[in-house]
Amino acid sequence: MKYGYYPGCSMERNAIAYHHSTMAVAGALDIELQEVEDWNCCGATEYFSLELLPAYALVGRNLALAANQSVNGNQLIAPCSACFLNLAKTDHYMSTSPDLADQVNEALAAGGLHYDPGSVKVRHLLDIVVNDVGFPAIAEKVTKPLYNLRVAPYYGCLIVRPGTQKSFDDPEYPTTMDTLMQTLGAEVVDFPLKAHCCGGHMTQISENVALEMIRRLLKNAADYEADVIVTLCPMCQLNLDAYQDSVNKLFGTNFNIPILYFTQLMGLAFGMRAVELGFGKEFVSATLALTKIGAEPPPKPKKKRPAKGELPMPAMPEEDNQ
Amino acid sequence: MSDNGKPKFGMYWASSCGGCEISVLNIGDKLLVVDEVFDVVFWPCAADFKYDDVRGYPDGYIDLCLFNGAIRNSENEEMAKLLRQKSKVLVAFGSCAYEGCIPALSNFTSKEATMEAVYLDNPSIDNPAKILPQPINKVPEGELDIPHFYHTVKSLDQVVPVDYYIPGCPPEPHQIWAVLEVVVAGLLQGAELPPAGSVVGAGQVAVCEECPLSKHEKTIDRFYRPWEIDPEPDLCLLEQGIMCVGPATRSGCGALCPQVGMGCRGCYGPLEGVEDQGARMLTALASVIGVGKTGDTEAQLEAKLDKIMDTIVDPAGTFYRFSMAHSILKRAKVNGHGAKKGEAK
Amino acid sequence: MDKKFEPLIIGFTCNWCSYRAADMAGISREKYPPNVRLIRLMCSGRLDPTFILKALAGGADGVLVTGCHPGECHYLEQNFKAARRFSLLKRMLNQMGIEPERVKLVWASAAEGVRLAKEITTMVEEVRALGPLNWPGVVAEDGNGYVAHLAPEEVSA
Amino acid sequence: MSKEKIGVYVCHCGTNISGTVDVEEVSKWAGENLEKDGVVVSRDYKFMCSSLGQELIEADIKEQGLTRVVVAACSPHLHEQTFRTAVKRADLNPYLCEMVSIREQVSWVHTDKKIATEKSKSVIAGGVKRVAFHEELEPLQVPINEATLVVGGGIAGIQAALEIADSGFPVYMVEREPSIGGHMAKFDKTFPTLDCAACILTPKMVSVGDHPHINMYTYSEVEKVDGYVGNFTVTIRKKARYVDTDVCTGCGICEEKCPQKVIDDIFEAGLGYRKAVYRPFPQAVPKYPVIDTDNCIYFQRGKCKACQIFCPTEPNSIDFEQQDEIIEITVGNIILATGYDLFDARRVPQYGYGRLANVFTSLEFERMCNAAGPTNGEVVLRDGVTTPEAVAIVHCVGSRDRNYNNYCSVICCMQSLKFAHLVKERTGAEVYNFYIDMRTPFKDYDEFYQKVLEEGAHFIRGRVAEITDAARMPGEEGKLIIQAEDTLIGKQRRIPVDMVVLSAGLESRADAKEVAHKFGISCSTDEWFIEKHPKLDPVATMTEGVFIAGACQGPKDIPASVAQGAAAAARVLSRIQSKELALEPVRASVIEEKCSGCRICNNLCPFNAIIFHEDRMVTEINPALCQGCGTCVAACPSEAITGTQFSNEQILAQLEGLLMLDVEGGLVSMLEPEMA
Repeated sequence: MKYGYYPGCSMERNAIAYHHSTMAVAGALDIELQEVEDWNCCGATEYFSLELLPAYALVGRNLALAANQSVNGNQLIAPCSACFLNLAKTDHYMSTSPDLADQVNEALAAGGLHYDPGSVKVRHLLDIVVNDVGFPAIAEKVTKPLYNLRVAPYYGCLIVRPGTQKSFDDPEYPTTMDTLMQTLGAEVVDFPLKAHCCGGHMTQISENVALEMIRRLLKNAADYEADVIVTLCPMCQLNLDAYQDSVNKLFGTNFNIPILYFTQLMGLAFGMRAVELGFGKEFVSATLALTKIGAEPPPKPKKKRPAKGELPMPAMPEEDNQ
Repeated sequence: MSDNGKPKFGMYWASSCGGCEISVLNIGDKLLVVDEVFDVVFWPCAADFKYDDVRGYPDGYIDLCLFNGAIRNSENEEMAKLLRQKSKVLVAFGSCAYEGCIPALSNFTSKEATMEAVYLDNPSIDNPAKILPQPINKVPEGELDIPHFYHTVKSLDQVVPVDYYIPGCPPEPHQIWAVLEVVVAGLLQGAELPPAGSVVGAGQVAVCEECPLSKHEKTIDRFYRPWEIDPEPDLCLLEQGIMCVGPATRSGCGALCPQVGMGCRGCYGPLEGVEDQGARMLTALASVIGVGKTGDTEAQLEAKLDKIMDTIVDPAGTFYRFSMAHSILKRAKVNGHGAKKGEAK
Repeated sequence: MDKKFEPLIIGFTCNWCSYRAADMAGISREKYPPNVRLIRLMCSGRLDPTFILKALAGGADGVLVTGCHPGECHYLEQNFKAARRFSLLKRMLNQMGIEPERVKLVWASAAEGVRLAKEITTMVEEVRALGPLNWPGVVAEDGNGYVAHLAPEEVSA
Repeated sequence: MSKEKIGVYVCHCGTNISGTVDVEEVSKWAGENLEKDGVVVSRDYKFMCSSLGQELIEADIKEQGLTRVVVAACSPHLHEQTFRTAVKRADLNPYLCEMVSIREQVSWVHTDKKIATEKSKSVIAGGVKRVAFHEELEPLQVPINEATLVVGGGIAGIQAALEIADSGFPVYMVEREPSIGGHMAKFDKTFPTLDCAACILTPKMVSVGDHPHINMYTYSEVEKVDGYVGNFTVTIRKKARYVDTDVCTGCGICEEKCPQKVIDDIFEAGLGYRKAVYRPFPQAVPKYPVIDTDNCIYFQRGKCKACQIFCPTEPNSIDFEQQDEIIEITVGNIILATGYDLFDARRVPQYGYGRLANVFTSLEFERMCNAAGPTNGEVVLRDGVTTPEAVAIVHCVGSRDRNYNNYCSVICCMQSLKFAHLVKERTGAEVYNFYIDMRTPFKDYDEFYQKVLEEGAHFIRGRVAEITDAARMPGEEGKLIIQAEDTLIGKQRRIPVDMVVLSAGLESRADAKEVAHKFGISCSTDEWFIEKHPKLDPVATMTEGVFIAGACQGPKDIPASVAQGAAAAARVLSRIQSKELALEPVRASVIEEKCSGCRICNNLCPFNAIIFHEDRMVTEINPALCQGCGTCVAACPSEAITGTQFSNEQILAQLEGLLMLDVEGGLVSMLEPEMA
C-alpha cells in the first residue's frame, strides 16, 4: 500500500520518536509513505484564529502539492492530528464554499499552483492502520505481545472531530485505538477522557489553565491504574509528557505516567528494538512501565458471582458475541 | 414485351447484401416451376433488364414483385416508387425491405460518419486526398448525377405502400415457396389472397414455440458472449445467460440458430401486433435479471444493476439488429459530425 | 428564439405511492412547473419501455418514471423489475443519443409530495437547459441527399 | 372518428379549480376539438360531486345515450367511486367512466391560469382518448372468512382481539413470548394517573386467556402467509415448551426446584433472574412454564431433570421430547400489533450504559420500581442496597438525534416525569431531568408535569454531552458526573449524581422489515409499518385485509395503542359483517394463441398467480391470486398478456391525448404517421 505522506513540523523535532516508530511500523506493514515534496507548515491551530484566508491558502498549498504528486488515488496521510484536521477541513471548506476555493486558488496561482477541492483524500495514520491494514493483519505481525501492560488510549480532541469529513471512528467515544492495543496484547483501561482536550497551545497562553486540563487527563489515567498513556498526536504527547512535572509541582501530585505513541507500542509488539522506535526521547521515562510487560497473558478476571441482591450488569456488545 | 398470359414476376435488389436473392435460388428445382408459372419481366440479379424496360411497362403490369433491400439512397427510393407503380402485388421481401435490417444499423450514426468510416477512417482504405463520392460530378461529357446517399435508412413501407411482408434474413426457402404457392393460387385459380399488409411466410407466435430447448422459470445473473461459454445442449440459451431474442421474434424459421447454440438474432422481426421488437425484448429480458430484492438500498441496487448490465454488450444493436428502421425511434439522435454508434451524446 | 423554451414531460406514476405523492403535493399546495403531465399505472412494474419510446417519439421532451422506494412496493417487489428495465433502457437510450437528463427515475413514497414537486422542478429545468428533443425532426430526412465535400483540413478526427 | 358517444364533465370545485383554470374555456374546447374522438357533450359545473352534478351526468347518459363518461375534477382517489356509482345509476357500466385530476395535479400546484388551462385540456384529451378503450367490467367479489388473526399479544393486540371476540367472531392470537401482556406487563405505574399497570392489564389478559372465541398461540411465530384478503392461509410455528399444557396446572414447583438461574433479558430487562424453566411473571397468561433449552442443564449436559422429578401432576407435565408444532389456519383478516423494541442505550457510548454500573435504562428502572421486580420496588444502585441521593433522568436517548433516530419517541417525556415522581416518592432523592423540549400534549399530561415540578424535581434544558465517573472537582469523587449545556442559562454544567436513568427511545422491531414482507405490507424508512393514509386511514395498510395497531405503526403510549387496537377491530368487524368484499377488477390474463411458452413471466409474480401448463406449453394467470400490478403485462415479449383497466391501448391512447397540446397549448408535431 502506497500513500502520500505529510509529516508536519513536529515529526522532525519533538515528535521524532513518532517519526522513527512510524517509519519502522510502516515498513513492517508494507505501507509505503511518499513524502509530499516541498510541503510547508499546516498553520497549526493559531493561524486559523488569526487570519482565516491566508491560513487556508497555506494549507491549500500543501493540498495542491499533494494533488500534483498524486499517489494511490491521492490518499494523503498525516500522522499529526492538527495537520490532519487542518488539511481535512481546508479541503472540506473549499469544496463546500466555491468562493473560498476561488480565493485560495487565486492565492495559489501566484505560486503557479491550483487545487480542486475533494481531489485529495486526507487520512490520519491511525485510520490507515486500523482500516486499511486491519486488525487481523496486525495480529499476525505481533511477536512480543504487550501482556500485562495497562494502556490508557488517548485520542485527543482533533482526529474524530465530526463535520469536516466522515469520521473513521465514533466522534463522541472513539474505540479503534482501544481495539488496536488489545490486538497488541495490552490491557486497555477505561479512559473516559479519551477524547478530551490536552490544552493545545494553551501552555503558551495561560499555563495554569493548560496544566489543569493536563492534570485531569493524568488523574483519570492514574485513577484507572494505567501504566502508560498512548497517543496519536505530537501535541497531546508533548503536553502530557513535558508538562507532567509542572503539573506535579503546581498541584502537589506525583504522576509518573509515560506518554507513548501508538506506533511505538506497535513496534515493540512486532519485536522491534526500543531504540529504533525512538524510546528514550520521552521526558517521563517509559523504561519502568515497559518492564511490566510479561510473557504470559494476565489471567482472565472470571465473572465474580454477584453478591446477594446485587443487580446484574448489562452485557456489552463484545461480550454478547462471545 | 412478350405476352404469354403468364403472370409477370419481378424481383429487385435495393440496399441489401444479396442473401435474399440467393435464398430464392435455394428453393432449388422448384425454381423451374417458378419459371414455368411466371413470366420473369424484371430481375436484374438473374437476367438482363434495364430500368427503362420497367419504365416502359404499363402500370400494374408486374403481377408479383419481390422487393428486397432497404431504402438507403435516392436510387432505392426511385425504384421503390417505380415498382410500386408497375406492380399489382408488391412484397417487401426479407428483413431489409421489411424493417431496415443490417443497413438500418447505420441509423445509429450520421451519414457523414458512415462516409468517413467507409472512405476515410478505415485501415483498408488509402484515400489521402480524402475524396468522397459526390452525387454531382462534372466530367468532360457533362454532369454526372449518381444516387444521393440518405441520412436515415428506411424500410420499403416507409416510402411506398406495401401489400405483403416476408420476414427473414434471409427468408427461409420453404417459407418463400409457401408464399409463392399462395400467390400463384391466387393469381391463377383466383383463390383468396391474404389481406393486404399482412406478414406472410412466417408463424404467428414467438420462436420459442418452435424451439426444442427446454425452458424453465428464468433468472439471469450475468450474460455471456457466445465465445465465453459452452452452452448446455437442450437448455434454453437465455437461461444460460446467452443473448437470445427468440422470445420477441416471430417464428417461421424453425428456430435454427438456438438449436446450434447460437441465440436467436431476431431476423423474423416483431410478433403480430407488436410495434417495437427491441422494446419488447428489452423489457422481457430486464424483467428476469436476477437483481433487486427487499433490503437492497437504492445505491446497492444501482451498483448491482450496473454490474450485470455491463455484461449486455451494445443493447440497442442487439435488440434492434434487424428492426431499427421500423422501430418507434427509427434512428439515433446524432449531434454533430462523425458521431459513432453507441457514443454517449 | 428569445421566448423561454417550455419542455413537455410525461410522468408515469404508481397508483400507490407517486400518484398519491402528486395528490399530496396538491393538497399541500406545493407549486411546481406545469410542464409535466402524469399517467397513472397500478405499479411502476406495469411500465412498458414502449410507453417511454412512444412518448419521446410522440413529441415529449422528457419522461419521468416514478415508483415506490425499493422495498416499499405495494406489490412487494415489482418496482425492482421497473428498476431493471429502466437501467437497461437508459443504456439503450444513451446509444440512441438521448441525453440522460431526459429520462429520469425517481422513487417517491405516498408521503413525499414535496420531494416529488422538487424533483419535477429540477427535471424541468434540466430538460429546459437541453432544449427541445423534437424527435420528428431527428427522424426527418435532412433534405440534401449528399455529403458536402470534406476538404482535407476540415476532417475531424 | 370514434364510434363512442362520450360526455365530458369539468368541475369548478367552487373556486378550487376555477380559480386557476378557465373551466368554461376547457369544456368548450373539449366539445369542439375532441369531437372526432367521440365527445358529444361537454359541460362544466360548480360541484360535479354534488347530487345535482351527478344527476347532470345521469340525465345525459339517458337522454343522449352516452356510452362513455370523462369527469375532470379532483383526484380519482377521492371521487372515482362517486362518479362510477352515478354512471351505474344511469345503467351504464361504472367502469366506462374515467376520472382525470385537474385539481390536485393542476389547479392546486400551478399558478399561471393560461398554462393551467392548457394543461387541463391535454389531461382531458388524455382521458377522452383513454376512455374509448375502457371495457365493461364487474367488481370481483371475494367472500370474507369470519376468523381473524391478531399478531402480538401486547395491549393493542389484546384490545383488538377482545373487541372482535366479544362480538362473537373467532380470533387467533399469536404471541412470540411465552405469555401475552407485552411491554405493559413489565411496567409498574402508568402515566399520568399512576394506576398500577398490572392491575388494569391482568384482567384483560385473563379474559383473553379464557375467551371462548379466542384461540391463543403463545411462544409461537407466524412462518408464512399465503392467499389474499378474505382468505389468508397462515402457517404458525408453535415452539416446543417441553411442558404438556394439557396436564400442567401451572403450580410453579418446577420453577422453584430448577437449579439453573438465568439473567432474564426479556421480561426483567436484564435486571433480574429467572430459572431455566420459567413463567415470565406470576400473572402470566397462559400460566404454563417453558423450558429455555439454551440454559437448561438437562438439554445442555444431559442430566438433572429436576423439574420432571418434582412435577406433581399425573401424568408428568414435563416432556423433554416435545417438538415444534406447525399449525395452519385460515383467516379473513389480519391485525398486526407487533409493538416496538427499546433503543439499545449502549449505542451511545458517551452515556456509559454497560460501562458505568449505575447507569440504567428506562426499562430496567420500570422493573426496579415494580413491586414484583428484582428489587421489590426499591430504587437502589446496582449494588442492590444503596439508595441514591441524586438521580439524573436523561430524555431523548436515541430519539430526536441525527446520529440515531430523528423522530420523537412520544412516550419518553411522560415516562421520565413518571420516573421523577417515583424517585422522589421512594427515595426523596434530588432529581435532575435533562430534556430537549417537554412534550406533554394529551389529557391530564401537562397537569402531571406541573405536579412533578411542584414536587421539586429539577429540569435542565439541554442535551447531555457525556456521563462520566472521571471526577474533576471536589464533590465529584465516586459520583457519576453529567456534563450538559443548560441552554436556558447558556452555561455548561456538571452535575454529580449517584444514578442515571436513560429514557431510551422506541424503535421498530429488529425484524420489522422481515415481518412486513411476510404480510405484504411496507415499512417507512424508520421501519415502522406504513398505514394506508396518515390521517384518514391510520389502521389499514395498502394491502387489503391487513391492519396495524399499536406501536408497530409508530411510537405510541398505552391509550393511543388501545384506541388503535379497537379501531382496527372495528374495521375488521365491518368486513366480517358485510361477508363479501368487492375488489377493483384490475387483473391480467393471457391470450393463449399468442403465448409461445417462453416462460419469461413465470417467476415475476410475487403472488404466484402465474401458472405454466407443461402439457400445452402455455402460461395462465389465476385471477383469484392476481393483484393487478401489471408487471407481467409489461414483461411479455409477445404482448400475449393483457391487463384490465390498464391495457396498452388505454395507456397509449391517454399518452396520445396528453401529447396533443404543448405547454402553451400549441399543437405538438406528432411523429408523421407511417405510410402503407
